[in-house]
Amino acid sequence: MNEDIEEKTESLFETPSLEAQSRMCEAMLFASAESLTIRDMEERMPQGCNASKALEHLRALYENRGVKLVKTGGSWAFRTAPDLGFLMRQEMVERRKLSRAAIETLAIIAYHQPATRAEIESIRGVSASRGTIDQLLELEWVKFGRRKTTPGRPVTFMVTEKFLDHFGLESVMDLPGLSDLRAAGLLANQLPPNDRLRENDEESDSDQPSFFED
Amino acid sequence: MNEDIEEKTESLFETPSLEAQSRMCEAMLFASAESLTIRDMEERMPQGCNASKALEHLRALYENRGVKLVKTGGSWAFRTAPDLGFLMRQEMVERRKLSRAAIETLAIIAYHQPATRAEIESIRGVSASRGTIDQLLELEWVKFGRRKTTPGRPVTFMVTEKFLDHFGLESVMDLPGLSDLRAAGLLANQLPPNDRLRENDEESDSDQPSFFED
Amino acid sequence: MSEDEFDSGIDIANVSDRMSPDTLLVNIDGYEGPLDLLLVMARSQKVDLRKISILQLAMQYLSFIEQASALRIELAADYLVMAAWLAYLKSRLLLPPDPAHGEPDGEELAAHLAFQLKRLQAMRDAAAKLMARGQLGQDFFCRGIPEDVSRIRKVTYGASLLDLMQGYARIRTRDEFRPYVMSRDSVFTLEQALERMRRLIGFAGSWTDISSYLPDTSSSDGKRRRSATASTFAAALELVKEGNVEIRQKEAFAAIELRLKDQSLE
Repeated sequence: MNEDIEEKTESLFETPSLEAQSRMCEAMLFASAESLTIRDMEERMPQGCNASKALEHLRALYENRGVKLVKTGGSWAFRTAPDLGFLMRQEMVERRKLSRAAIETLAIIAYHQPATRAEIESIRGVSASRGTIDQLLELEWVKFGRRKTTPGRPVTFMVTEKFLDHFGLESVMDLPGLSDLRAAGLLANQLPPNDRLRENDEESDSDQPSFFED
Repeated sequence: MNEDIEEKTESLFETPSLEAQSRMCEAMLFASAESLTIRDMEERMPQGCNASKALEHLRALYENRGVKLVKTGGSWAFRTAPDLGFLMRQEMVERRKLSRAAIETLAIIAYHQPATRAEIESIRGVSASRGTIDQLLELEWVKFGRRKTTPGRPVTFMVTEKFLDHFGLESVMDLPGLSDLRAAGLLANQLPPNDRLRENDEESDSDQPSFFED
Repeated sequence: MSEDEFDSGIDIANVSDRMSPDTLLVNIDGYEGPLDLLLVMARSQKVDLRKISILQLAMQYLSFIEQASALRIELAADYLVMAAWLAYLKSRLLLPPDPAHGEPDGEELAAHLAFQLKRLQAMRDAAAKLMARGQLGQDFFCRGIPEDVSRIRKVTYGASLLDLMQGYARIRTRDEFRPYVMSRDSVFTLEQALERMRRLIGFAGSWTDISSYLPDTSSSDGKRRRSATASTFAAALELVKEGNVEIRQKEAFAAIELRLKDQSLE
């Protein structure tokens, strides 16, 4: 039985060309609203196909088209070109409005991930209401990460591929302003070393340490 | 993002190029939940656009791609290329072992064919469930043989070519004998030293001249 | 998510409204905790945010708390905790540091608060930037007519020749135990032999070959004959033991003979 199936598969598709493979990826991605992983695609393609190569080929083909091949996290999808959003008013999805708390929490998780509830609370200076993180989990923008190895082994939160897909990010590294925030020491959980603050003091020629540089 | 939109807004005043128009059609057709008419598209496009021309351009672009631009009735839509339909079906082949009852029944039919249900039951010492033989018939590993001439004219079962194929046998005569099984360690040690089973087989076969009729 | 909606909480234009004591007190629920309140106050302090003084901020916060308590407005515990901490911070900042006490330097505490405020502001800015990005379903779109992948579950049954042979061997091995039960037919038991001999021995006045006591059928069936011979011999020994019969054999492999014991000799 086993042999039968393999035989059949082989005889139907004799090592498809890169062109043929990229057609297959194109068809699968076009047909799906969700993004697909390399594995998703290769499982459906004939044996011996290399979806990664086919996708690179395809990505070049869709450069400057009305539809773009985008990569988010480990998966791929076609999305309409961002400059053509104005044509799609009818397709716009009514979004549930997120509370300010939820948006801030989301940003904190994205920029600090993996982040514990305690870290989120310490940054926001307020205890997180139960509903805030739940709402983000429900949207599937946030998921549980690994537990911290610190005492109490608290759970952590991370953003999901769906989050990246939603905001058109290839990875969390592409979060706006990430490197500036990191350079400014604002993604650390600890107060940056004193000397940095002293420098700020000098600049602000005041007795008190300054903040809000901009 | 902002810049993109501004650029777009500016270009609204002059008719976009054919290239730009076909990008628009491409994006709309991709994102729309329904197929779109020329009119639907032109209503959403900047003034002076000619969707028909843009679509012809687009259709050529998608010639031989994994996705086809098709016109049905008066409206347009993208469809998976017909030859790639197989990608939209994911066959999940689940391999299961035959049940013990089915294997035993199959073995009895193979070694004793043509075998009646009563014979199978007497050898297994258990009454055969309807499903067991049905399953073997469905797998096309077993077929009906001729009826016995004994009272009641019971139907007999025989193995098929497909059975031989599956097990890599040229004929049932190639089935290993009991002494082979013992030599291979497949028979329990407590068997008597002489091949009594063989004797028994021959005895019981004596009234069935057409054993291994093929 | 519109930018307006997000910004409403920290819109500077709003701050003066929110800072008027009445609004502030009425809208206390509108603040996301003491840090948020401090941030709003900090932003209202000066146009040039660099000139913000933590000391001034602490005093401003404390006077707000005082006003609130004068109006008998119940404040959440964390606002009061912050007030207590800021009062402490204020004293640390106003009094010269006491090196004898191992207490933290007021400036360090202030720096930490400044860092917290700065970090919160940074996260708010980042959140605003994130929300200002193009979003799926708003600015770019996924496929409108997705085709479902139909999953076809196909079950194939498999068995190897080994399975088949093991199956057959299993049945035949099981069979092997049956003949022991069935072969009882060809067994002539000791009891049967005894009963037969007791009936026949009365006629044996002189020495008689033991084989003459075997049942008639035994000649046709080898197995039964063997069984009968053994049982008859054992039965004979039993009768000898009982003292009714004598047994003899002239030499090895010679005929075994029996005769009724002469009772008169005893």
